Amino acid sequence: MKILEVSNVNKRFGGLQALDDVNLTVEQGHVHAIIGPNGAGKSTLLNCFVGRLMPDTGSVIFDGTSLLGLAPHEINQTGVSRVFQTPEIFEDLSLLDNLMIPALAKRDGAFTLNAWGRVDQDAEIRDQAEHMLEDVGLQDKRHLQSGTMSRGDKRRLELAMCLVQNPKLLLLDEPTAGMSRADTNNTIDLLKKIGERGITKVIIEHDMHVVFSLANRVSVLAQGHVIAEGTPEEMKEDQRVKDAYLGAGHE
Amino acid sequence: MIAPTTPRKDMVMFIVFAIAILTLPIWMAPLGGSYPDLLQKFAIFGLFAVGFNILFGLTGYLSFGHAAFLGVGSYTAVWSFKLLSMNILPAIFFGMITSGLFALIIGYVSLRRSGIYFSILTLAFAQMSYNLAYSVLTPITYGETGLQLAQYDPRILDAQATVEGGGIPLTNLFGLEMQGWPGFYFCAVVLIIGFYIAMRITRSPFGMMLLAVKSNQNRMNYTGLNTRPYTLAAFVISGIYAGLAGSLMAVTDPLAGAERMQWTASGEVVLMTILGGVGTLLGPVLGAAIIKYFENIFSAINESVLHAFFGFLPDFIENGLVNVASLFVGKGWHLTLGVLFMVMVIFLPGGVIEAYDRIRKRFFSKETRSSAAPQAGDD
Amino acid sequence: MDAIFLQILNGLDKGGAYALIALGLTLIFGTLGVVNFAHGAVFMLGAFCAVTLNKILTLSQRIRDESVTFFEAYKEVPYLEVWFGETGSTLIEYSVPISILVAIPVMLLVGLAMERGLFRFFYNRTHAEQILVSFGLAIVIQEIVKAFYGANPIPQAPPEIFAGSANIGAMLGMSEAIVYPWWRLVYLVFAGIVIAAVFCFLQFTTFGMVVRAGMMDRETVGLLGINIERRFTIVFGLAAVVSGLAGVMYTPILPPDYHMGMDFLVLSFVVVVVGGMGSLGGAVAAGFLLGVLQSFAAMAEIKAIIPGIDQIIIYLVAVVILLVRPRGLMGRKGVMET
Amino acid sequence: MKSIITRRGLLKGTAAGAGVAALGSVAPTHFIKNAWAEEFRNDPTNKSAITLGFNVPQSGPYADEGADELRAYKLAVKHLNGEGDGGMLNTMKPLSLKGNGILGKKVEYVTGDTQTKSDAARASAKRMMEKDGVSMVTGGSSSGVAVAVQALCQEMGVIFMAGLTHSNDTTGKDKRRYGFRHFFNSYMSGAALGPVLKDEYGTERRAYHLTADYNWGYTTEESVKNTTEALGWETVAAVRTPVGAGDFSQYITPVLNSGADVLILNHYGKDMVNSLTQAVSFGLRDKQVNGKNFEIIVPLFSRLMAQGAGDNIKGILGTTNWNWSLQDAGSQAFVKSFGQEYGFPPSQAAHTCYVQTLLYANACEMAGTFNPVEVIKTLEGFNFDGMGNGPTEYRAADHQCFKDVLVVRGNENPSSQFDLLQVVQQVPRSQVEYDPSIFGGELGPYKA
Repeated sequence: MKILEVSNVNKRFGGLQALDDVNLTVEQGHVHAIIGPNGAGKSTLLNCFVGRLMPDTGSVIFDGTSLLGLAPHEINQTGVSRVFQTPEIFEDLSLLDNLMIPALAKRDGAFTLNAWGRVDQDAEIRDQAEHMLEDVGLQDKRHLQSGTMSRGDKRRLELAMCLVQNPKLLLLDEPTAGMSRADTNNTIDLLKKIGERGITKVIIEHDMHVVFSLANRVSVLAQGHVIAEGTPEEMKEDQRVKDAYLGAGHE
Repeated sequence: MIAPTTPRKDMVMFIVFAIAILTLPIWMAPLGGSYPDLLQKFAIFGLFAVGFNILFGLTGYLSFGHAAFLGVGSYTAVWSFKLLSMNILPAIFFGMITSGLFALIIGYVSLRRSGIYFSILTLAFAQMSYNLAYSVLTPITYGETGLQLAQYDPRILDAQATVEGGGIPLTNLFGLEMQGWPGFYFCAVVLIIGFYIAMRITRSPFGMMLLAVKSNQNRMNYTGLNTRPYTLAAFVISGIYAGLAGSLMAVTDPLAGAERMQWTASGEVVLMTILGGVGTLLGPVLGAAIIKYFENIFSAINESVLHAFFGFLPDFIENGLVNVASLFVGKGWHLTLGVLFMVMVIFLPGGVIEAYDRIRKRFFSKETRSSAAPQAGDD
Repeated sequence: MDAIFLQILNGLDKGGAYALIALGLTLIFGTLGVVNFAHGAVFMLGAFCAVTLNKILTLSQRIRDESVTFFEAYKEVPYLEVWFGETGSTLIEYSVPISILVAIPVMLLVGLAMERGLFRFFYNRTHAEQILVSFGLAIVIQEIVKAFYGANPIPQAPPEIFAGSANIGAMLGMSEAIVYPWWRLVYLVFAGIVIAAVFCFLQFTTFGMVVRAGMMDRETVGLLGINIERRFTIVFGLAAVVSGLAGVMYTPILPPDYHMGMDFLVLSFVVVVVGGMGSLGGAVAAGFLLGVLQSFAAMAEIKAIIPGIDQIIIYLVAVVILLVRPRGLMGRKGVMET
Repeated sequence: MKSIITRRGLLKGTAAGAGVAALGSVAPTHFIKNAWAEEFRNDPTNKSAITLGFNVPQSGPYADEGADELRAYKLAVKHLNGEGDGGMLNTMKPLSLKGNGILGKKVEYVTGDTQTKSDAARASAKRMMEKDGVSMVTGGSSSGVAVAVQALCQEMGVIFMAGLTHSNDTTGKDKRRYGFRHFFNSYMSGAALGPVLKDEYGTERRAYHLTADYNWGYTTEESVKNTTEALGWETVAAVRTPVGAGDFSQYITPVLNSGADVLILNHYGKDMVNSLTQAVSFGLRDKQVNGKNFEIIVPLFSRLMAQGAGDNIKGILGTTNWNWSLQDAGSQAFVKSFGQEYGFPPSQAAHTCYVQTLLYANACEMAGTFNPVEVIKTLEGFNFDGMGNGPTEYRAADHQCFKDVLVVRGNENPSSQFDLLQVVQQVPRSQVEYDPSIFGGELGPYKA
């Protein structure tokens, strides 16, 4: 079943054709990687999914609804969560609070004026947050101010914040950018573990190691255009991909 | 490490707070501040600052025009006394409603911007209100001399209060007059209720969302939360608190002047909140009390008081000390306040409450101290 | 028509003053991101440089008025006049322009002292704390000035040749009715020169380039091994000099008193923010825009349509501009938006 | 609800005060009432001293005026207690004071800062009444403050002797039974200026008003306008200017070509200093319009403020309540005491405050009690002399003092640094009197 369907998306920035008639289909349950050289339009494409950018033409249909014209919070409420290149977390708050906020957003919607009940007495939300912390192995730091953690931990926390919402689609924007090899491997393990939940994922990635360890579908973007699509193995062998992307640096 | 709060801890804090407020007349006596007006001001400005902190402390949006809501609350309350009744309940009710509506309009417009641009928008609205109230709106506000009660006001709900040659009736709560000590106890009870509500808000999911606004709006949007209604709600709530404080000012002293809306008045509540500790529950109340104490007590110390104070010393020392000290009291009270601000922020960043926390940690809890050591870099 | 021309002149003159006052603030607040509530006090200190110099120049021989018996009443004859006659009185007459020479080093020192002694510890503190400390500093400076000079305004006269009004109308071949005070014209020209000088300094010197780069991205410039901290110290000094000069030159227009800084504080913040955070050009443009609009709002014809418009025009314009242009006239993205 | 009027705040305060006292050991002693005494707030009968509250601006633009008021108050206290040379106690007629305090009680005082803000002034006055137990509050340097504090004093049942306040409202629409004003007002300024303006500038003039945009400005503009229009002057325009505008150029340039030949600046304090300085710099004084010299008039002058305008006040006409150069015995006695004590002459603000204090003390002495009701009755209609303004009456109908008004001119050639104002004419009381009903307002009851 198709969960995300991108058809004929174009986006121009002045003279630059950032996205050129992009068509893309993501199947339910797949881990779909979008790769491509720098400036290929990967991030632009991602931003079109989440309401940060409005494509000039084309459509983005998620689970039967069009995402175009929706605000970021509305898109999230349809079941799309996003992980950023640099972790975006609530740095002033404790880890537990960081997880309770998305859990509340999932349960209570985009705005609820619940100004009376104590949030720390909300057993349902608290359980979700605690369990999620355990799942990502951060339970010992639950009362730590999240901004004081290492980048790797922040990434894990951000992932947890997305997962606690139990999204239908998870967008990951270079989840291992700037990480050490060890951290990268940890993250891969974690993502694999999440994979068991059957959440559809779209990963934008540079690191081939990550792509080949996780993805079961790969689209290659070059100059705003999808030049190839297939399984990781197919892509490894594809001459167009080699020319456009892997090129000189890859034997 | 962020120490988690529990309902029990909060209840203890609340009870201690309530007792401390209600016993103010006793323990302020040795400090020379035990008289109704000052303690009323403590309670009223404490309430104002508590409400302001809901906006500034939780969401981080620094409004520089909150005095406008205080002023609107006062004007409404006095008009309620003039037109409806000397009973304070309608006055407080309408004061809160109008300031809430005012806050809704100003907040709706101002919250389209953030950071300094938001601050200047709120400042601009408040200054416009002040300038107009002082001048061309004189028919409504009575401008410079302020809106006052008159003996022959309509007071349609209790017209019998107007008695020929009887003077202006007093504000009252079903007959209990709101001047002097009863006025203080009424304000104190309102402050305690307001404090309790603020505490509930802070600990609620809504409060947590406000903290999230302060921390990372971007993440909030991508977490499926709409930040605008949260900030607007916080703005209106704090505007209602300001309106409540303003109407209490009119309750204890039925006069409303335009200066209440000037930027210096808005700046004062900002200073109170920062001085006490931004984002803390008790801090704003303390900050308000400190500033009002200086304004009313330090400004009243004159040379003859100083001479009496240092009277036990030999004359030449006494005169020297009086000369030095008089720079900081009486007409020099502003200087003391300025020095206090600087000393506080240089040596005790985070305000009074933060300072208290540090002292407590240093002396009473070695354990907390060690576990509070930075934990970053453990990867 | 004459009335409109005069109001444009008024507006430019006001605008020059606003721009000059805001220029110092925008250097510190708009670009370094330090909320400096003591800026008004710095402006006021500049004005009191002129007052102090005038006091020193007019140190006087006292000739007692014998008709007054209950206290000392005397006519003051400055020593300078007694000793040097005509030259002495000329010197006194020119005390305001001479003050410029005094104010530059004094205000530079004030700026450096403020930065080294206080503000550099606050670069990484919260804005709230910057507000508290700078507000405290402003009060302290104000009270010290009050203790020395009292609360009343202290008149400062411009030199005789600038005292009267210029018949601009006649000069430009327009109506004779257009006259304008010389000193205000001098102020306008002076404001133009100072603004141009600051721009040139930042635009064309390597020092200026580093400072501008530092405003854009402090970390990167720091990584290049340039001592950005020291350059910021100098920016503080520069800002204090500019504000101080604005104060000195304003004294013949507005007799200075200890509170004048606070009176201009809000206005200068509005000008900087309306101009856009981080933009010097924006602050100058906003200064002139607000000045001209304020002048026109005072015209009886306009007040007849909207009563009280002159009371609120500055703030009304600020609101409109900030709603139409999210970052003011020329603001840069990301400066103090959170 | 009817009971509200009979049970006033005092009794309530007492009950609650006693309740607090029961709670802890610290009892606010002044709440414990003496059963035999008459019932009024802060009765000093059982105390050795009487306390007065001096509520003056100590910060803000009028701080210097406030400081001068405070000097005068301290001097008055000295003289009342029989210290110093006695000042106006030597010249005041009729005099009941004996130089042994008031009714044999030593006079003490407390001070406060009004900040020239109604709220701060009321807070300060309340402190004096609630904490310090003062029997009278006095001071202030603006009408807004005077009106606000006066209303409060009425509510609290403590007499208020206003300091410098010039608005008609203080003893007009906002008058109160417990408030008394010795200072003159806008109406009297306007009326006093009339004959002088006629003599000096003739009857065919075209006047342009710049008016501070608040109550005092409005009343002054109205009063002066009535006078000048009665003289036959034409009013070209009356433009309102924002308070604290700083730069008034945008209001002054329209004057240049308006065809007006007189500019009337209804400004006070800093506004007056700024607008006058700027008007002169626009060359208005050197102008010839309609074949006449252009003139500027400042209805309310004060020497302290005139200093701020420097040379610009030279030749400018205005009115003042009192000036130290007056040669009558009362003024001389006061200037002598004040000058010897402080080394410079008193301002008009100092004078009015000093006189007010003496008048209150004398009224207590005459009434034989501190009970404000009796003191008010004594002051109402009280005629006195020897206080620097000639024969003066506290009119019963509105608690306004009626006396001669000084029309002054900025001195062209001062003989000393204090010699800024020159008295042009002492306009007799009869010319500035008016019917108290024209401003409306209610004094309210005696019993607070």
